[in-house]
Formats: sequence, structure tokens, C-alpha cells
Amino acid sequence: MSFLEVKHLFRSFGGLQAVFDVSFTVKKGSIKAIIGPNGAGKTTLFNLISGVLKVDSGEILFNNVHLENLPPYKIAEMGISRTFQNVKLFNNMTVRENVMIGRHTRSKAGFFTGMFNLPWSWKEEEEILNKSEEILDLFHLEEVAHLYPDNLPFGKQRILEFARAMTMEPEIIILDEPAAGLNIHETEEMAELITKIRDWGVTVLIIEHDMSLIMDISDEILVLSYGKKIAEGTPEDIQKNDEVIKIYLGDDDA
Amino acid sequence: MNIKRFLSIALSLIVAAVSFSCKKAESGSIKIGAILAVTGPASFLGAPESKTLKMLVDQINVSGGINGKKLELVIKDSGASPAKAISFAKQLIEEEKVFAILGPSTSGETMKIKNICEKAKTILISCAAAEVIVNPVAKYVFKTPQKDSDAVKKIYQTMKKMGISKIGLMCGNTGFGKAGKKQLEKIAKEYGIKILASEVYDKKSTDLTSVLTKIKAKKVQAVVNWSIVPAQAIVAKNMKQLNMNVPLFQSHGFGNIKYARQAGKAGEGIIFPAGRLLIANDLPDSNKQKKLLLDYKRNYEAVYKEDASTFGGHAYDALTILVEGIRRAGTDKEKVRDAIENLKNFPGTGGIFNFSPTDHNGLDINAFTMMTVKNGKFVPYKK
Amino acid sequence: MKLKKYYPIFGLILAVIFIQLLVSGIGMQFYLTQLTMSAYYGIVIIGLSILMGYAGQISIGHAAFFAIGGYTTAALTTMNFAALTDVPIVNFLIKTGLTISGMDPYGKKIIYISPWLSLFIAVIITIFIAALIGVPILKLKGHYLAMATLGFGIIIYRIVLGTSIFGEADGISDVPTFKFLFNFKINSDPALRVENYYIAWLIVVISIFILTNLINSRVGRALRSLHGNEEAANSMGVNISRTKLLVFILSAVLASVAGVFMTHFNGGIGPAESGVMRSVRYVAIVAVGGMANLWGTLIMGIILNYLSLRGYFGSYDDAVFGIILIVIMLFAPDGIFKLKYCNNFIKLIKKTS
Amino acid sequence: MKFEYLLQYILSGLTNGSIYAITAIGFNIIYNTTGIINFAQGEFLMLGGMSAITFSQYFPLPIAILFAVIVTSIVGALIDFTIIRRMKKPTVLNMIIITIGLSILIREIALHVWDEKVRSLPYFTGDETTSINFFGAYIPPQVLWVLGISTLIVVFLGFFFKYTVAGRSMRACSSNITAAKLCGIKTNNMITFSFVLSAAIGAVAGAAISPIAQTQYDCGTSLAIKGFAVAILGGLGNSTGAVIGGLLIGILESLSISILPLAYKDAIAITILLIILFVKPSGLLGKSEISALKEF
Repeated sequence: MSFLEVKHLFRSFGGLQAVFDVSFTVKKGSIKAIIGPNGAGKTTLFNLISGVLKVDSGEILFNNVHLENLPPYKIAEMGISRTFQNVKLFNNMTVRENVMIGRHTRSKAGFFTGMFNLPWSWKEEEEILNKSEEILDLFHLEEVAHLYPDNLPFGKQRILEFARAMTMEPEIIILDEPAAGLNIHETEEMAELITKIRDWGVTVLIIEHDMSLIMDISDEILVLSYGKKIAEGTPEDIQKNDEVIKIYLGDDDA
Repeated sequence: MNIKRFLSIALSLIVAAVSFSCKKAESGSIKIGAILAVTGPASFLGAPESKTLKMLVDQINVSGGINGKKLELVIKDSGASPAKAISFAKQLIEEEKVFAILGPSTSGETMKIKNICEKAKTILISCAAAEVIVNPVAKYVFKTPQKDSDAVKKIYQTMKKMGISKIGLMCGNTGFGKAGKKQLEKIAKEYGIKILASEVYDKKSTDLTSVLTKIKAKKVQAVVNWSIVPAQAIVAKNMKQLNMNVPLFQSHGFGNIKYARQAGKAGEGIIFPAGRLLIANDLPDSNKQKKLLLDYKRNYEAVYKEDASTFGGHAYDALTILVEGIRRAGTDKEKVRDAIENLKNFPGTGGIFNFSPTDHNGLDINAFTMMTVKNGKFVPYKK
Repeated sequence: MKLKKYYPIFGLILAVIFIQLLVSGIGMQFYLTQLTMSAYYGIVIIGLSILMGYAGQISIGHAAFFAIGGYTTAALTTMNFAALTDVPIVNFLIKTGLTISGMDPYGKKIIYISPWLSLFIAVIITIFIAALIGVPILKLKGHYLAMATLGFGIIIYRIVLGTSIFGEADGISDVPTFKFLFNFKINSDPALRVENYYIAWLIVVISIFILTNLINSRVGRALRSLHGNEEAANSMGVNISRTKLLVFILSAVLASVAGVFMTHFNGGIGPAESGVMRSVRYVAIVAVGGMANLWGTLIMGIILNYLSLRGYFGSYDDAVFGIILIVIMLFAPDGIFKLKYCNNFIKLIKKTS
Repeated sequence: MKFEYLLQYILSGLTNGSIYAITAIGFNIIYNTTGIINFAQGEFLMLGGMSAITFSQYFPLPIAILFAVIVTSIVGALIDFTIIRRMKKPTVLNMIIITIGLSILIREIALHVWDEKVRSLPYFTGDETTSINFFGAYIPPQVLWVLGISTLIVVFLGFFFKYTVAGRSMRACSSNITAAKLCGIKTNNMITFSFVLSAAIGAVAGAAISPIAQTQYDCGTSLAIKGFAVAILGGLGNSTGAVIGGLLIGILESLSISILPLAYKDAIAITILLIILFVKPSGLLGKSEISALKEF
């Protein structure tokens, strides 16, 4: 049994088949990358896994539990967290508070407890704060913790989103183009962070266009084109795969 | 240091504001408060009432005041909100220390401040129609508009003479419409009149043909509509458009020739009870109200360039009754109250007032005459 | 546990006491009447601030909840059971001490439901209605949400205006005294002005205490996050519809409770309290106060209601609110407390204290 | 129920329905260009009606209405020019709030310019008592005027948005304002123009319904609420939908009166609307994808 398993997944928009019969597995503690030209259905695939979109048919199993068509917050509660292609931060909250939201699934205090600030929530609040500080330190965000995210440079915003997703202490993290829009220096920092969290045992699922980054860090690669799975294997295998080369050479996006 | 300075500045500002807003009444004048719905949904009542009061107080002061004392009028615009009426009543009683309060314009507001005035022993002369205002009688609370029940009786008497026994009712969802509906339904039996349909409609209705269709289907002999503008005219028009040829009776709220003109040709033949203000010219010279009605009408129309209405008349009556009380009893509130309670044969725009300890309205059915619209004018209805 | 977030509340308590001593000291106690009424409106406004500012859900029908509270208690406590003592349920209520007997001003004997019971019933009804309409309404966004809440407000207004037990256009009068804790009374008697003032502000303090706690708690962060970005909040594990619904109910209950107490304080309620203009006024005040700013909205709520209730705006009352809405949206969309010089002033105060 | 009465209920429904429809169309124009709902739309109707009545004391009716349209259009342009355009944070919430503010302000200004009294224009044809007999049921000719004008407006708008450069540019603004800007469309002018157009249509509507519904300084709000409800019912931005939705609500209301007490009429209409909102927020004729795009 695998950790995350996707079986014969289908999803269409109107007449367009965005994901067509895709199956793959992810091993615990590995970094799996999904690549493919624009419109290949990568983000759709992520949205299906994280519950943002409903599947037409097929199965998504996480630790042998069905994920398909669960609401996103339920999937998050199971330990799957994600970032977005176009960064989605809470601009009405400080950086620290953004990170604190990450602890939502790992804490329990309810509505009444919150309203009356009941004593049994104090310890939990402290734990949330400590963990958040730890993550802020780790992602080098402590300096800007009191600012609002829309005042940060774009690179920092991406890192903040990553930090927020990590505060959850997920079992698996889904990164949607984490290096898009970053300069070389920031990309390097991002790659470092990704390998670091893999070393803690967090499984990583990543979409990225930056091939050098992908080839450097990933354990396994899945190639999609027009919603279909083209190839799957180690970076070395994929680099040699004729079909993949054909797609990428025929497409300027690579 | 800084905070001290800030506090001291704030403190002095507050004190200054407080002392500014609380200027003392001119000594020797009598302060009268008025709570009127000058704006808002009941402005058709409050606006002419406030204009009338302003005009009258000016007139009284120009002619030397009452017993040598000038009147000082404080008008508060409640916008027909009960919460504001309550706030203003307390303000007028406790801060402005007014001698008496005139208004409010609507029954709902009056009922909210009835007890406040009663407890504070301040005379309240309401310009609202509902009978609950003076029944049960509260010692300090009076009202000037005629009783709804008398208007209803007058209508039913006329119907009896015309041989009408099956009618349909239409009432607006205002305090006025609600009070009228209650009386119409209560009194109908006494006159052997059967109500076949009774409908309440929104005061802002744009078209009422569907309601009239419902009433028409019941084959009524007459329609009674109890509402205010603009529905009054809409009902009249819609009836004619539906080819309903039964007589239309309106309430005493139809008290302005403008409303009749709104209905144009369709307004012809509407029958309604009203005070004599509208037909002052046609009254015989022996009528005690005639001179006062003509004076009020002429003055009001000269000052404000608009037709006088019976609503302004309610305020006129409220003020003149109070003034008469003061003239007779001086400036002692208790004595003035007693004087008003014992006022007899006092002509006002609404009729001849005869107050008593059990009747704080002082008007009876004779305050009304039935009228109709003929060639765009109000004339007495004769059968 | 940190006390720092409660400092403003202590400040508020001091200010409340200070103002009372000040106006009593200079013999202007009657200002307390309007300050009491403004306090009750203030509760509605901070409740709406949580919903609109923090959770980002507009409601142009909030006066309806105020009216639900006010009308429930008014209708229940003005029902006279004196002639119905044989009816089992009335008998049960009398035996359990949930009724109060007394005399009306005209010397008639009356027995009515205890206002505590009617407060409880009002809250239950409010929760029920808010939950019932909240589930479908909160799925909507933008104009659709605005229209739906507006429509809800109109329906309540129509029901109030068209139902005889609610007094139709006249509303309900002669609502009896609410005996609060320690024999303090809520009613319109001018002699009880000071205790009424403190009761009203006590409820404000409790409400603001609850809301301060809430926005700084786990759930509070969740509801702010869903205002920031619903999709991201959801993927962080925030149950969007549940959080929205709970905030909606909380905000409705605050409005309803304010309605109950205000109705007993005034001794009556009228349909104007549930009108569209009233709801719009609440929205206006929340906008002026800066939406997601509890203290800003509370302060503006007190000031503007106070001025309006004292009649300073005269016949321009509605117009003033219209102008406020436009000016604020044009020049200070984040509320007047976010204006530059205003901000500097706040910083100055913070520094000095 | 006799056929004649049934027919009468339907015809009565048409009267109110035509008023709702013509009000709803005005909402759609600004919505189509800017994606905002102008809560002050009802006030355009009121202004149109009021100024037409004032002008009609000096000029013949058609000219009076023309002047009223011009005056109201100027007000519409001024609103955009002085207020909407200068907003710092034009989010949907802020737009809703500011147009509500405008609505209150215009109403209060009207109260002080005119007064609280009710006025009306004369009937365009015939007088207060004229009505057309239609198989035993009656309909006043003014209703036909309102229906005719609504139809003309819908046809005109359809033509305008499809075949004229200005109309197409306005549609472009609606679907993607940045893209429209990049294509060289002066989006600001288009927005002003849409305010002018909807003010003008509001004024025509206000004048057309004045003989039936009468005009008062505060008649705009209740018209706007119904009009807004109908616009959503028909599908925001869809003028044909607005006409169908308006007539449908009018007829449903009218038929409901035959069995239910009238006091809750508005509550019933709005309940229908709420149910539709919950079931199909895009409205009767709106496409669900479009409403999803506009879900701010």
C-alpha cells in the first residue's frame, strides 16, 4: 500500500478533458514532481487532490482513506497542506498571524472557548505561538513578522505561503510552482527549504517549470500532457524519455 | 505631562459643549416643545404641522404674546422613529423644561411617550388620531384630531341612507389605516353593514387593481378606503379603470384638495367625512368655526404658498387649546391642565371642542360633515 | 495569559465612570439617557463589525435582528395573563416564578412573563432564525449576499408591520420594567437614569470583552482569514461555512439582546427599528469606524447615535448619514481612524500612556 | 374563479410587472459595464419623474420628459465624475455602500428641493378613467405605454451593445476592464457613459410610470428594491430577463392576492426571490458561468 495513491482520475471542464485517466503513487518521504507544458492539467490535478475541485470519476487514497470530493478543510485536517500558483495570503492579517493560521488543524479551541478566553485554551495558544515563532525563524521571516504580507517583496510572499503550509506540520505538502517569479537567489533558497523539509520526513508533491530545480531535488517525476500521463520515473529516466523530449522540444515553454 | 494636557483640554471642551448646548430660556417666555415627523414616512403629517406651529407662534408673539409672555417653540424632527420620539420627549421635559409638548404626529410615537409625559406631569397634546391615546384617559394627555370611530359612524350613517349594506374595505399599512380598519370592523354591525372583503395594502403601493379585482368579485355595493397619500388617489383611479361603478368612500385623511386633484377625473364623486376646514367658504356665517377656518387658511396659504390641510389643522388646534388654557389659568402647569380639561365650546379647525375629565379629545361626531368632490372641488355631500 | 489586550476595556470602564461622574457633577444627568440608548445601538454595531469587518460578510438587514429581540420581548411581556391563570401552561409559569404580577398605570391587575424568560426566548428565536437563513444566505457573495440580507430585512419589516400582535404600524407600547441583577431596574424612569446607564454599559463591556477574546482566538483568526482569502483559508483547514454561520449567529444574537434591553429601557418599540434605513445606518457607522476595527466602530457608533438621538442633525438626519457614507468611501475607505492625522493622534496617545 | 377575473388578475399583474421591469433594466446597464449594482438607480427614476412634472408646468409633455431625461443624465454623469471615479478602494462592498449613500443623499436633496408632497404626470393618452376592455377585463392605456417603452429600450440596448462601437466597448469593460484598457478603450469614459445611459433610461422610466404609481421624494427606494430583486431574478445584466422576471413577479404577486391576504405581498415576492437566489443565483436567464466569473 502506498502513502498517496491516485487511480484513474478524470475531470473535464465543458468539453475539455483537463485530467484524463491519470494514476500514480507517491512514496512517503519522497519528493515527487509533476511537469508538463502549459494546460497539461497539473494545477487541476492538485486542485482535485486538495479538494478545491470535484472529481468526475476515479479515486484518491491517502493512507487508504478516500479523499475524492471531500471539502478542502477536511483534507487539510488529514495532514495535506498546499500552496497556490498565484500566492494566496491573508492580507488583512500580519505575517505572524498568517503563520498562526497554519496551526488551525492542530488545535481545537472552539467558538465558546474563544469568546470567553477559557483557561484550557491558554496552553494551546502558547503552543501555537511557539510553533509559529519556530517556523518564522526557520523561514527567516522573524524580521517581518509584524508586517502585512502585501508589503513584502514577492519572493518573501512565496516563502511566507510555504511557511504557513508547513506550520500545519503536514504529512504531505503540495507546492504549486513555488519558484515562479523568483530570482535565481530566491530559487536557490527555495530549493534548500524543500530538501530540508523532505529530510524531516515530509512528503512533497511539486509542480515546477524550472527544470534545473526539478532535476536537482526530485526523487520521481510524472509528466503530463493534455491531461494524460506521458511518463513517470526518476529524473534520469525522464531526461532520456523520447516522448518527453518530443513534447518539450515541440513546446517553447520548456 | 502630555496626557494630563490632553485630558484637561478634553475636559474643558466637554464642559464648553455642555454649557453651550444648554442655554437658558429667556426669562418671561413660555417654552413649548413639539415632536413632529417633519421628515420620513409620516412627513405628510409632520411638515404641515410644523409649518402651522411656526406660523402661529410668530403671529402670537407679534401680537404681544399671551398675558404679556412670549412663546418659545422648540420643534424636534422625529422622522417618525419611536426611539427618537422617546429621546426627544425626555430631552424636552428634563433639559428644556418645556411647559407642554405638542405632537407627535403618529399614534405609535404618541403611545411611546404617553407614560413619560404622564409621569413627568407634562401636558401632551397629540396630533395623532388613534383612540388609545385618550382611552384610557391619562391625566396629562390630550389629542386634537377627530375620533376615527366618529368618522366611521358618519360614513356608515351615510351608507344607511344610501341603502348600502355590503361593502369592501381597503386600508393602508400605516398607523392611520390600522386604527381605521379596527373601527370600521367594530362598528359595522351596529349599522347592519356587512364587510365582504377587508384588505391591508402597502402604503407605497404603485397599483391596486388586483386588490380591487378581489373586492369586485365579491359584488360589493361600496368600497371604503382608509389610507393616506398616494394610495388614496391610486384607489380612485384603479376603480374607474376597472369599471367599478360603486361609490368610493375615503377616510378623513383625504383632507387636502391636492389629493383629489391627483386622482383627476377619477376623483369625482368620492365621498368622505372631514372637518369643516375644507369647505370653510360654504359655511353659513353663523357657524362658530367659519372665521377661524378662513383666517387659518388664508394665513397659511399666504405664508407657505400651498393649500392648507386638515393635518396642519390638528397642530393649529393643539396650540390654540394650549394657549387658551394658559390665557385662562396662567403659567401653572396643573392649573392649565385643569383649564384645558374644562374647556367647553371652544372652536378649532377640527370642530367645537368640549373637554371633560373623561373625554380628552373633546370632539364628537358633529365635528364631521360628509363631503364629496365635484368639478375638482370639495363640496358638502347631500343626499 | 496576557492582559495587554484588555487594557482598552479597562480604559472604557474608566471612561464610562468618568463621564457619569462628570455629567452628574455638573448637573447634566439627562445626557445619560441618550448615552444609554447609544450604548445599546453600539452593541448592534460592534456585532455587525465582527460580521462585516472581520468576517467580510455584508448584512443590510441587521436591524431585523434588533427588531426580533425587541419585538419578542415586547409582545411576550405585554401579554396579560391575569385572566388566564387557569390555563395549565400559565399556571405552570406562575408556579415556577417565571411571571411577574403588578398593576398597570390605570390600576388594573396584570400578570406577565418575566423579562428574563422573554430574553431567553428572544435569544433562542434569534439563533433559530439566524441559523435557518444563515445556511443558504452565507453561500452567496457580493451583490447577491447584499440583496439576500436586504430581502430578509424587508420580510421581517413586513411581518412586523402586518401582524396584529406586533401592533402593526403603531408598534408596542407599555413594555414593563426589566428587573436586572441586584434589583437594578431597566425602564424609562428618569430617576433610574444612572443605574440604567451602568447596566447598558455593562452589557457593552461584556460584549466587547467577548468580541476582543474572539478575534484574538483560534476561531477569530480563522474568520479573519476567510475574509482575506476564502480558498486559502479552506485549504488551511478552516471550515468556511461553519465559521461564517457561527459569526452570523453571534452577531445576530448581540443585535437581538440589544433590542431586548433597549425595548425595556424605552418601554416600547416601533416598526421603524426594523426598517431598511435603520440597517443602512448600522452599515454606515461600521464603515465610518473602519469595518474591522471594534473600537473604531464602537466609538463612532456612540458618537453618531448620540448626536442623532439628541436631534442635532434636525431634519437632515438621514442626509447626514448619506453624506457620511459617501465621504468615508471617497476619502477614508478604511474608516476615519485610519486617516493619517487621526493615526498620528492615536500613536501619540499610545506613546504617552 | 371566473375567467374574466383571472384575466383581470393577470392584467393587473402586468401593470406592476411593467414597472418592475423598466426599473430593473436600469440596473443592468451599469452592471454590464462596471460590474457594480447602483443602489441609487431608484433615485434616477424619482428624479426623472419629479423633474418631468416640474417641466410639464411650462412645456408640453414630450419636451418636459426630454428635459427631465437631460437633467437626470447630467446628474448621472456628475455622480460618476465626482464620486465613483474618485474612489480609492473600489471593492464590491465599498461600491454597495457608496451607492446606498448616494441614494440617501439624492432622496434628501429632493425632499428639500421639492417637498414631501405626492405629484404625478398626466396620463400620456386618455385620462384617469380611461381603460381598455379586453375580454371583460380592463387595462389602463398607460400600462401599454410602459410595456412599449420597456420593449423599445430592450431592443435599443440589444442593438446598441451588439452593433455600435460604444456598446461593444462597454461590454468589453464588463468582461475584463484591464484588457479593455489595453485595447485602447477609454474605460473611464465608458463608465461615465454607462451612468449617463442608465440615468437617462431611469428618467424615461420614472416619467412613464409617474401617472400610474405617482412620484414622491422617497418613491425611489421601494422601486429600487423591487427592481434590484427583479434584475437578479432575470439574471444580472440580462435585460430580456429583467422584463420577463418583472412581469413574472408582477403576475405572481397579483395572483397571490386572490388567495392570500395582501399585507404580506412584498414578503411573498421577496421570499420567491430568496428561494431563487438559493437555488439558482444566476437568475432565470443568466448563465451560471457568467455569475461565477462575477463572484468577486
